[in-house]
Amino acid sequence: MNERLPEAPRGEAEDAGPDAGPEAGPDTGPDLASLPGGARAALEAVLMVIDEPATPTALAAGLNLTVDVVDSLLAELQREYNGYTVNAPDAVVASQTSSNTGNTDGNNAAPRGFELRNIAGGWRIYSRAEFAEIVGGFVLEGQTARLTQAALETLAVIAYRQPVSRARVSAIRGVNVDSVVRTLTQRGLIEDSGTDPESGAILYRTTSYFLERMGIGSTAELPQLSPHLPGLEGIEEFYDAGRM
Amino acid sequence: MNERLPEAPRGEAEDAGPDAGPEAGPDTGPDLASLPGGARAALEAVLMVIDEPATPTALAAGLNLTVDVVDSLLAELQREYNGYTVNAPDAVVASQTSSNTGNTDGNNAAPRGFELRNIAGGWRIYSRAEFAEIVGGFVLEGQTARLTQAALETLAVIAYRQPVSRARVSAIRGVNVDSVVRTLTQRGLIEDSGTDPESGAILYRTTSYFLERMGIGSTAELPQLSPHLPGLEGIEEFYDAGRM
Amino acid sequence: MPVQPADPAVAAVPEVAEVPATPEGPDGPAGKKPGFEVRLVNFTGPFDLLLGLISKHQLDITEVALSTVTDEFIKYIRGLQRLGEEWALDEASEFLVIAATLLDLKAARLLPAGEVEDEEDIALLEARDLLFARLLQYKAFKQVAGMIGSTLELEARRFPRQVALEGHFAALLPELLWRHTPEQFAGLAEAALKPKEAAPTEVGLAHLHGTPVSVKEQAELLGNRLRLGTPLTFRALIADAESTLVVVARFLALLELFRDRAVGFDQLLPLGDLTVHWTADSHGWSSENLSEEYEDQP
Repeated sequence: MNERLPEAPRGEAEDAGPDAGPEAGPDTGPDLASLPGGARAALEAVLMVIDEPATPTALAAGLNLTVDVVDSLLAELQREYNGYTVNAPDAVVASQTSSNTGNTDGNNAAPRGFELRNIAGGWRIYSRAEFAEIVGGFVLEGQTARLTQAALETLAVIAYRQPVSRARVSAIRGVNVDSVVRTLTQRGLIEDSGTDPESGAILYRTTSYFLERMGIGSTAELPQLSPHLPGLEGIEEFYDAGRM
Repeated sequence: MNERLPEAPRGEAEDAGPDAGPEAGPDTGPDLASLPGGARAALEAVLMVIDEPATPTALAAGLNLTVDVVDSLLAELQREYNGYTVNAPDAVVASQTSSNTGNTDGNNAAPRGFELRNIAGGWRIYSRAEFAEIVGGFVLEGQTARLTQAALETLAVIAYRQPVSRARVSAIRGVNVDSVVRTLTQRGLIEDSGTDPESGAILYRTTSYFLERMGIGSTAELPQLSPHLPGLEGIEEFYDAGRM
Repeated sequence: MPVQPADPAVAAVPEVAEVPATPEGPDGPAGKKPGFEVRLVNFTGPFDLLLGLISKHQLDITEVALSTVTDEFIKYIRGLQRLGEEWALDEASEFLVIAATLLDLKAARLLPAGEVEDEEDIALLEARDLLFARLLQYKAFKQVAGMIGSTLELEARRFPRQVALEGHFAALLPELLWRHTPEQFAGLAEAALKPKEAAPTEVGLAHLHGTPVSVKEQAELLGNRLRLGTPLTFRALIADAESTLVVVARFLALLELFRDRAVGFDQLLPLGDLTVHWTADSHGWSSENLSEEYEDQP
């Protein structure tokens, strides 16, 4: 088993090179089996960073595996996170039915702090329900009931220029707004409204909760701004174009 | 290791914590030991919901543990995700030093698809670099354009000379850097850090987002400049004084 | 994880040699005009160009054979001039400063080698040392910029977990305090959308006291006086100046006018009186023509 490790992660990454991606062969994509941890780890890597639950079909397409293989890897991971050994004979079968209740035979490890859940046909990793209280306390720590000035200004720009990408809001405000946009989304004040057909960037718009808080019926009721303010036309979008 | 847990962590956490839970009841908190997976899993559960690097102090406060315990749990998880066994005798010691490079004994499992990294002063979970191509297909975020040579050079000067004015950066690069500085600010890599008391010029410094993107803990970890600068200490004051 | 300077792949920074260093490529297709022009813009500044030229000739920075490099540098600048409008003045000036220094140095080399005695020689030596010191410094930054670039790319291969808060946690967040009326909110938007003024680069003048004097205004005043046709001496033109600042402003204004070919100068004797006469037709010039550079300055 030791053979799988010697790959110093640094070196390997370099070999693959930053631009190995685009032209890395039309047909396949990376050979999963040659990567440390194989297909299972690749699937984990994806599950760990996706925000929206992903369907087995989408995962299979992205990983270049069959849906069947993905299904059984998902089941395997789910069991493993729940504290069952991977190689328990009944692994696959059991996981289909008793996902979370556990304590039948086959489990001999402590469960992880996260779990893999299948919600409405898609899979995503969540923090384990048992720790909800602790996690909730951590999340609340330092949270305020007030929006920061930066958040308010960002919200104002989005409200008046929606739908708009983060890059444009950044260009208007002159600072990076990624984390503020995340806060506003979390607060339910703005939401994803699809992607820009040209740049592929996510566009944001205000929500009905925002209207509620403002006490207005629609964004058309927002007070008019002075007509002299620049629109979005002149704003250079720095994510595209290699002009910097 | 578990023996370290029970000792009244509250007081300690409060000392250290940012503003450790004013509202977090007197000595309540769920009993970690009674939960499946214990403190280790609780820490994992918290790592699942953070959206920026979390410091051991903040984690300790949220989990009601001492910073020492959190530090060693983090090191343990890091090793484990990298494919070492948890119980290898040298687990804790080795992990302190050889975060990622390791290839000592004790490893007997495949690495996971994700890794736990200490960056910009905090800990956070990342997908493993080997799976970049696959994961990149699922994550739009972070697919930002590359920096141009001009932007990289400007960023380098600011990183090594911060806080620094645009005029000084211009002097070193020999060209006007205003628009490049604007772009770097919009991308969140540098920020305004006040004005020079003498000249009134705005000074710039790198952000913690820059550290995150570089995967380092602080600017002190940037490679030394001096090997590239043979015997030129003091030179920049010389010409700066002359030409600005 | 710290960047390892020793890492060979990281250390192998952008090869200067790779940078197309030939302004007029005798080598291959670069000889064609369009290719040539595209390649010109690959340098990010005069130092970059100079480094490119030096490494093209495989010279040590500290002992460069200046004449070859100088000639190519000048050629390059000519090429840039041909590029025309994209070539901004403040960029050009840095190139020109360096070209001038290089030319000086080349000229000094062409003279018979003598002892370094007079001040000019010493000044030249200093100029050379300074130029090379700056070049070395730039080279160092260019190298670490290469490292930063490759680290950023390497790091971009790792994606942080950064997921939206699960619904039941988001529900725990304290109810938002919202006290903004739609009007206040609109005010915020106005402020955020208003185009920002460029931040000052350098030199605050706030501590200097004195009434702001506008070069443009002074130019207009001078124009009105000279336009009548009678030549006036500089002395006469500044006779009513209430402060040195105004004198300076009028002098600058005259230079501007001269540049716009609105006035001409006569000076019969060295250090003698400077006579100014109007040369533009009387309606052909207005202070609006004045370049922007003085506009916002006090």
